Amino acid sequence: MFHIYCPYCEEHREEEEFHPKGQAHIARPAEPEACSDEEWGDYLFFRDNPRGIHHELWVHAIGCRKFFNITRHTASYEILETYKMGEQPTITAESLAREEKAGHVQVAEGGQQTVGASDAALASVKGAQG
Amino acid sequence: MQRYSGFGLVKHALSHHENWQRQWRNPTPRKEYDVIIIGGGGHGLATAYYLAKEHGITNVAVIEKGWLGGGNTARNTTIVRSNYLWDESAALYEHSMKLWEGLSQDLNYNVMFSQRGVLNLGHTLQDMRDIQRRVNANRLNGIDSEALDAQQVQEIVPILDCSKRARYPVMGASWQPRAGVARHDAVAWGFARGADARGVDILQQTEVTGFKILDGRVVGVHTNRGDIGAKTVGCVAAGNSGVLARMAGFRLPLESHPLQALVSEPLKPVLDTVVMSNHVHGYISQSDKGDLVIGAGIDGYLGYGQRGSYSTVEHTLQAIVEMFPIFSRVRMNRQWGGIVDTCPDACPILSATPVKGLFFNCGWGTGGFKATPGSGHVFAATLAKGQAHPLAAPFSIDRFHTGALVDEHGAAGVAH
Amino acid sequence: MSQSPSQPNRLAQGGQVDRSRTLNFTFNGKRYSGHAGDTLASALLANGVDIVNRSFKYSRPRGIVAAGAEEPNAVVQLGASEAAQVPNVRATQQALYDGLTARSTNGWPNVQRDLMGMVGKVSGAFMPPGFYYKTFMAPASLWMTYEKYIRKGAGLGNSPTEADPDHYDHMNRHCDVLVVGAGPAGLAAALTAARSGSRVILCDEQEAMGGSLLDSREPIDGAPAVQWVERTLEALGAMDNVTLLPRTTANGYHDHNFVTLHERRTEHLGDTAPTRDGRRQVRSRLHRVRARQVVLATGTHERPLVYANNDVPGNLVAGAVSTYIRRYGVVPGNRLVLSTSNDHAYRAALDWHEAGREVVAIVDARANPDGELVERARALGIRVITDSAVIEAKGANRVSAARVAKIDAQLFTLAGRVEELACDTIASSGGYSPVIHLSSHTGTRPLWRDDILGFVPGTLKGMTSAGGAQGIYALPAVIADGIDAGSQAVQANGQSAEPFEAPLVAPIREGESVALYQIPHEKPTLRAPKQFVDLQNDVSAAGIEVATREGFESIEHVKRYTVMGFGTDQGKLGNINGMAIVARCLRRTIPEVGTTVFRPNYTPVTFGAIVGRHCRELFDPERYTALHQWHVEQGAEFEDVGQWKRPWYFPRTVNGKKESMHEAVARECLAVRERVGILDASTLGKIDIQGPDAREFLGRVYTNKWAKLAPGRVRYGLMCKDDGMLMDDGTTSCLGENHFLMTTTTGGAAGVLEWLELWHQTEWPELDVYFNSVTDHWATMTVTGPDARKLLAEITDIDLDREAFKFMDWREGTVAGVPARVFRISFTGELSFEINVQANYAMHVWKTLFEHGEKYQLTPYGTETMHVLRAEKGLIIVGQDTDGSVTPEDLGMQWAIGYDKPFAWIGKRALSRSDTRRTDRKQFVGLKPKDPKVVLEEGAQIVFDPKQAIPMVMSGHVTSSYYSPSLGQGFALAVVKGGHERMGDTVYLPMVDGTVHEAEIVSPVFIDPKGERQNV
Amino acid sequence: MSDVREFDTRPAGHPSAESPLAWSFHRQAPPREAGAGVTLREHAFLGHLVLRGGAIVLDEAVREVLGIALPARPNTLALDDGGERSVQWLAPDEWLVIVPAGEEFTLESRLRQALGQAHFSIVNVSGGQTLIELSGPQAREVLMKSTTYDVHPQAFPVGKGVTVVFAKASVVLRRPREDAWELVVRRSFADYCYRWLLDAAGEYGVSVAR
Repeated sequence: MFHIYCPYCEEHREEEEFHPKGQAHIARPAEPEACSDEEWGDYLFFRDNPRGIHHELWVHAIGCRKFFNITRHTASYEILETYKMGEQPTITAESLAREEKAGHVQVAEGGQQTVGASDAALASVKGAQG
Repeated sequence: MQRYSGFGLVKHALSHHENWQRQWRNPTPRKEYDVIIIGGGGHGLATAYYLAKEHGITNVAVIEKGWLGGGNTARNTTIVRSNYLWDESAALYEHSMKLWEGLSQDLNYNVMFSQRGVLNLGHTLQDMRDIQRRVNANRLNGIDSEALDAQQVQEIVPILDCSKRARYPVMGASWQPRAGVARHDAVAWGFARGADARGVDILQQTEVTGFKILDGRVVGVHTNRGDIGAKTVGCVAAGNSGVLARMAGFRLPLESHPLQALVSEPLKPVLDTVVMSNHVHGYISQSDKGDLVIGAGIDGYLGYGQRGSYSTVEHTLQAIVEMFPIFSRVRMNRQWGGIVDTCPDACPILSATPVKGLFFNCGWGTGGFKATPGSGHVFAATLAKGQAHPLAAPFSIDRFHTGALVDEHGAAGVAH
Repeated sequence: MSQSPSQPNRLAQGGQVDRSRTLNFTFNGKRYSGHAGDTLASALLANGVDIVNRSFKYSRPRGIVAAGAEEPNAVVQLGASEAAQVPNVRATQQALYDGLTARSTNGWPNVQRDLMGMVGKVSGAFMPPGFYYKTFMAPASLWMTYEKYIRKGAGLGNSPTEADPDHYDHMNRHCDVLVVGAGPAGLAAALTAARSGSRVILCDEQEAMGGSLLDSREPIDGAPAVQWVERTLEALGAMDNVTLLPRTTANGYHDHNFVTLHERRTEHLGDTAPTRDGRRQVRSRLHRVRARQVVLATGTHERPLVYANNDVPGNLVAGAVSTYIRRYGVVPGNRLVLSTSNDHAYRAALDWHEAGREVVAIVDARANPDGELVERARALGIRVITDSAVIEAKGANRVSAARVAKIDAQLFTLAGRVEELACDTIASSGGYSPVIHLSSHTGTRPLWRDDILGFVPGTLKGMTSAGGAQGIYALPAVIADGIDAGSQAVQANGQSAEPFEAPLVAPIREGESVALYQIPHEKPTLRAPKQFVDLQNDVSAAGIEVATREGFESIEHVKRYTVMGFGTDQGKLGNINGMAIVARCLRRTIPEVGTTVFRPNYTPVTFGAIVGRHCRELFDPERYTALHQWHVEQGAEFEDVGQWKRPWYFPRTVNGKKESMHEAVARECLAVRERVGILDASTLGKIDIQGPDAREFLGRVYTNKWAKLAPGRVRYGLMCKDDGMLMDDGTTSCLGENHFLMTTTTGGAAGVLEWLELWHQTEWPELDVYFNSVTDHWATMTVTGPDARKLLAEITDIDLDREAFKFMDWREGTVAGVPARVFRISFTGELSFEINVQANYAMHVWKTLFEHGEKYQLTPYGTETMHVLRAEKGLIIVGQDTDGSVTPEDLGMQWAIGYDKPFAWIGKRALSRSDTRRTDRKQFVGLKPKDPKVVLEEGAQIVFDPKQAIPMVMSGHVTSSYYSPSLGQGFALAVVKGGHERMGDTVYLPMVDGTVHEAEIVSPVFIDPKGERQNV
Repeated sequence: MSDVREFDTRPAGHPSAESPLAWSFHRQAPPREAGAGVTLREHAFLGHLVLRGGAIVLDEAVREVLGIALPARPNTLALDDGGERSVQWLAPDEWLVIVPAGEEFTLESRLRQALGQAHFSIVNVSGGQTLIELSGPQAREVLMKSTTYDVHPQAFPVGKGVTVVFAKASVVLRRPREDAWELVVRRSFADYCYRWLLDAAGEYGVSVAR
């Protein structure tokens, strides 16, 4: 049960008030007609689906009705940040990898990163079996 | 392979069970195999079994990063049915159903396939239209399927509340008598034992860390136990398919979501069939051990944590108590989650990929368990021939570019 | 000490039961008495009841072994009446109340003389783990019969067969610090956090708070520990930032510190909730807690030793013996043998001795036990046998002797001859396992610690564990750790902690424990009498050994193959022992074998409590329109559409006979076609759209054109997803140049609003436009039929003239004196006016229409008639005639597609994909049955060749089908492959009963194809 | 915004009006218990307007027309001195204005005038929602049973207003003064919320004031 900080309401709210809406930052092609069937299919259906850091779109459905973005670890379920539409994340898999190189965070096997994560996160990144 | 029988059991009892053989070996990986299957769950083991049995290909490795049958095979609610709406999926699931019907004998391993029937309830006029449509399609596809009215439903499940009191009264149901449940772990173990006996190497605790790809063609895999070569690789890794596809350099139209389930404490027999409801949103059966096995909905976010949100469990139990008010005092023992790979059209992917020799069998969403033997059978043929089996052909990745989706959301609406 | 005559094992004094209050209860039909403060288990033991159950697989007699949540055997069926039945209640956790009625869950004809037990004795040998998988395969046809008998033998209690009379609810709570467990560590943590000003919740699963202090021998501040418990609880209770929840079990620990607590509010009072002040009480309550910090002070579970016949009644864990004596004043036997690996368990022998009964011997696995408790036992003259363990219990229905021998735990052999000690009770202790269940719910992997021979919780943000849960057992250290955990939690919240001064507790010197799990026997494990690991599931050491021999090496495999830990106790007593046996068999260490994963719930919770109030009438909201009362009073039948209750049809009673739906609908249809009818259309979604870019926005989300729609005009629009499939439809009216009113389908209202917001907020934030739902603000009444104008004219000031107020116009004025917007749109094909008024005045307008409508025989109609009328006009219903795989082109609605609009509207690109360009797509058509009496079945499949064999090639299906009173025949709408090019073709519909209907493909517009009737 | 059609939906005469709870009260006589722990009261037929637009633009107009500063902080509620008129933050670009019955149309017109050509919207939703007041010693307990939002006085002081989950509906929950809570409930969900409240308050005793 997530406890989600709504960047518009400026407070943590219960998961029941929110709906997940899939991967964030999926831009609709500017000129759909210029897309090949493959490009259009990619836009419609193909998503990153990482085990690790993921940027997702959520809506504060029972609340301010605003869409916003969450950076979340899909194995530990830790929310690393939330940010408004139109903004870019300050934490990404890449930024964490850089920090890891500098010795600030741990990196789990398989190239997925997690910051401040619990054993649980690391365990499930390493060992969990679908 | 040591054959199992009632007589054998007596013999073993007399020798204090000291002579049972291993059900599968713990082999050391060879350098090269004809076929590598990534994923030692039910589907992967079934693929290996049928490769050996039907196609004589026994130089096969099943690579499993944990313990065999430890993924969704161990975490599902064991429902087996084939009453799907569209021709393509109905054919695939019915193929599977036919294999289920002789599976215990074929494997010499009792998978406890119990054909106790599955009811899909209808609570609205549109539910009933959808049921009629699916039942009619099933029958013309040669699948046993009936549309029942509320009274007929009540006769099959006397403890179901079919009264008008209900918020969404039961109006009727579709009924597949041949459908039922099976003992999930036994399916994986039975296929593992059968495959092992035919020479397949099951490599547990072996994790694929990358693919060896030469000129667009797969030639093997990297693992934590060294490199293993093979010109044909089949990925059957359920909740990890997306991660594997990334390793091979492409994306799949999949999202991995938590799917939760729960069981009650064991009870004396009280429910003799499987009851599912899309509208009220829950499904339930009683295991042979006596637990009520209950399915919860899918959680809407990506999740590899094998757990989901508590509110999903609450909604599911609300649905169960709405349908079965007598269960209000029954107690929930355990809940857990699996990871399901869902496709945009709620149908699987059985397909070649941009990498030659590399095939994927994934995206079964919430419906994978029931397909286990059929999926393995069809995928084995696909790997053996290097091209899609006719039943697999409609489920290629291409459909997401052409738009030829097989939209089964109606039939798969409640996660099961 | 003497004993009470009616309760042979009850001490005359001691414990915390109230001997002045006698409570009567019935177990297995026999009447007994106990006292207030008893659990059912302590009362049964007080009465000398040995056998409480029969085991599930071998039907062996079983007694009580523990005193709390870890009890595997004493699982009973509770309840005096059918509706009040509760299956699978743990007697050790059920407070005794007067009139309690319970029975064993297994045993036939009864637990004392169980016939199945005979079968179990014989057939037990044939039931190795996994035996189901190895037999019952031949003949295949008999499996379902075998299964019936297997099912009969399984299961514990019975489900009630009547609906639950009780009520349950939820309470959402938020706190700074949640402390789970009110033993010494938990009390200390809670007091520290509370004194620091934090909002604190302290919960404890037992009837009374205090945990291990309730049966402690150790004084605190020089007085019995319970006094300190009372003082501390009093202090906590006096603070308004503290919530104390006794009888409340933390059952599930979920992400981001969300914890569910199950409070049993009345279960200690009766099998149904009593009333208070005439008001119904809640039987149990689930607290949904969001805690900033969680302190787990959950203590430990003692591990029993695994020796032969360790399941015979009279075998208990050592700590339970102390609990029964010290807390309940019950000595569960006369002659005790204690088998232990540690000092702490000596308490059981000391308590037994002090209760005036005989301690035959303490059998200690260690060579030189020398702790304070050991010395005290020796000083009392109790025989201590070292280097030894109980290897086997003798006795059938009750322990009669203990077989004791020197053992070599490392080599797993006996190291000396066997001595048989006559006794009736064997207590055992193999050490203590921290209760780590909750932390592992979150996915946190537990850590093995060799120094304490147990797993402790891993680390998790926002969680600390304290005391026994953290492997700290000495009381002074436990209290200090609790204070520390409380301080840490407060500080983690960014506040300063105010720890209190720890009370004085004299430390007890304890010697080192040894690792001890399964005890060796003279015979190898597979040949020795059964040594049980999981009592509830009849899993023995031999079973585990067989499993490992068969290749089940991972602990998860072993658990699943043997079903160890799958009981209602989730293996609280047995799991570590089981892992130790696997480790022994595979020559690995316990941490190498793996960790065990616990899942919610910690202890089982009734469905009712999880459901709370979301049941019966409150299962799901019923949404009503402003006219609902009128519909009810007119005897309408209702249809569920989403959460709305919509009138389905209005049956009349003619000559004392209520119309059937068919009759009512025929009458309603004709009334609309011939006179005038009225529909409550208030449930349609309505969205107010304002802003200079409103028009542009509409053009992007609808398939058709909106650039030129003038104020005062209305247009029908189709909304697709970007995959080209239709998702919703409705009319949108231009209210002002920058102001529109969109309508959606009833079911699609919320989704469409969110859809608009999604595109606005994520893709096109530069467009200046706002969307607001006005669905509930407006009530909508559709007046339709040839007399609609005449009727409406009587009560409106709007000019209804055909030219002044054209089809697809809207006008504003008053209706029945109420300001109204009237829309001239038609979903029936007849002259129609949709009247929108503020919902508070809807009933007035509706009733006024009926006052004036009487002379026109104004007829209310429901959704069924609406469906027939629109179908006669070939108008679709999204979700009925479409299913998410239908494009506007499939529907033949090219007229509503703006192919040349400048912006690539949502769904446009998808229409040119190869699959959407196919000419044999299923296309929307009408079907005219060859036999006019036939009404095709909705959902019937269509084939072109009826003679083909099954499986048939299906080419479409019927989406809507009705009898048309206007046409005097059945008609249908359908989707058919390539249907638009097949007009006039005959298709076939093979039915379940073998009949094959024939129908002709026709235009979907069956009535008034030119649209003249709505245009009059 | 010009080019928007203003429309006074309140009749000039006095045709009978029915509040969203009319059916609930009709179906079953509202309970009146002595010593009730919770009291409910419907404040029907008030004027409800939803304001959308930028805070700075709207603030000026609202101050000018209503004499109340637009609450700029999330989830806050501002009332006039008499407590009869209120403005509540719903979202960064959305506010709920509640005024005595009959004032809403004039208010809307005056706001529109004050706002001129700015981009904004005003929507009259007076028929679509009602206001239920909850008071009594156990009112907070009943709310804890109904909403996941923290209603502890520390987290929910007077002057706060939040859109929250309420059982299986959503409501706007506000705390205009120390001794009362207000629920702004959608018309079609009003009966459900009302029945939920009666059920949840049952153990404390409940009265409906009319």
